[in-house]
Amino acid sequence: MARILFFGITREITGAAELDYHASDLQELKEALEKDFDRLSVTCYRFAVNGAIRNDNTKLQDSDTVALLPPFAGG
Amino acid sequence: MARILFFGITREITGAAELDYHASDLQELKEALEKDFDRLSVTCYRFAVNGAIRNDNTKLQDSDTVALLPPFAGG
Amino acid sequence: MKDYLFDGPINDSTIVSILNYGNEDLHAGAYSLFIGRVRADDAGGKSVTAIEYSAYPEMVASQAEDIILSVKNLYPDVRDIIFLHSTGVVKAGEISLVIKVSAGHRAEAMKACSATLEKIKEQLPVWKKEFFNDQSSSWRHS
Amino acid sequence: MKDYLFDGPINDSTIVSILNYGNEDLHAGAYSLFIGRVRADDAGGKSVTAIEYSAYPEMVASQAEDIILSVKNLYPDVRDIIFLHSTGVVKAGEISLVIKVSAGHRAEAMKACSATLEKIKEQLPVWKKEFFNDQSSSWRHS
Repeated sequence: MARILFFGITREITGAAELDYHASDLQELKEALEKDFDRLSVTCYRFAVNGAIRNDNTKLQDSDTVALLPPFAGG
Repeated sequence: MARILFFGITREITGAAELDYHASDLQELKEALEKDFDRLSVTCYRFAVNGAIRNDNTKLQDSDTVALLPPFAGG
Repeated sequence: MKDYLFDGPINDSTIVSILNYGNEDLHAGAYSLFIGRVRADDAGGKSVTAIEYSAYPEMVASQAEDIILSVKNLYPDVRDIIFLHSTGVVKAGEISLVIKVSAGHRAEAMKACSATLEKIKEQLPVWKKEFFNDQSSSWRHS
Repeated sequence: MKDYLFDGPINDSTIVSILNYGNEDLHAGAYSLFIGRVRADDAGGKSVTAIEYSAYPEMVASQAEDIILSVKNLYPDVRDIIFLHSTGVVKAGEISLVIKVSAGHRAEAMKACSATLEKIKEQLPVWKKEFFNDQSSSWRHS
């Protein structure tokens, strides 16, 4: 199971700071998440895998930490 | 007698923070000063009259305060 | 100073330590500081009373190092860059961000400070939720 | 804050009062500060140990007001500009100039701070004499 971290509005939508999911790549994870939390499908976010931003066809291993990153708003 | 103020290197040259001179305009003052302190003739400076920068044909009155301003070097 | 996040509003004594950090460098003639405060913005008849910032700390650290390195590469006269961003609740008028760039000369200090700020906005994983005087709140992009 | 000159190096507590001056303005989201320090410049095998600044105080006041007004006219988002320049001896590593510009937003704050500094260099009647580690000294243009 990969560890999934939620930030910003995605944390508010899931109600959790982190959850565990099994998925072979980010696309599969995205589908599973949006099935469980349908507001995610209308929310703008990117994925980071182990702290680096990655696109949807990135493969996942169970040891990975994936983060859902809404648009940054610091400063 | 107009009151003449010296700043920066012009104060070092004259050895005085201020002196009194009588002159009808700045050109005449400049000649009198450079006669008394010949290093002034090779020194770069502008005049201010009562705090505003003025050119050499500016008339002087005895109530005026004139300042010798070497190039500014603040900041 | 290896911390980039600060819990709550940034106070005077923290700003003074940022100011004095690295001041043994006698070739740094110019410090440019940017200080960001929460603004009591008006939006449709209501005004911002506070912002709650959240962050992804591990990624903040790696992104911060990347930002600092890339700005130093752009502006070789820069001697040091440090910054601190708040997390948690910061009320209107309080300080949520401090950047300090030290450089030999003024122009590079100021340009590098501006570049650091732009990169923080683009690259630092920080989020904000605005709270308004009518008790409503909303997530804010930018 | 109607003073523009400060006797000796500018200390931390003075910088904190500059920082906090006007902080009741909840629409000022950005402060840009420039801090100038005496640099231990090397020049022909000797290095600067201190600078002695002198000024024409009455003219400093009128020129400062002129500088502030003209920068505010250029950058209408600016809410306030204050600055303080040392007179007397300031040693290498000590602070001789602090400028603070507060504005609604970051870009105008930073551009106006830079413009204020350039105008100070051009228009403020301040002079400096550099002292070196071999006991020599010289008047410096710029």
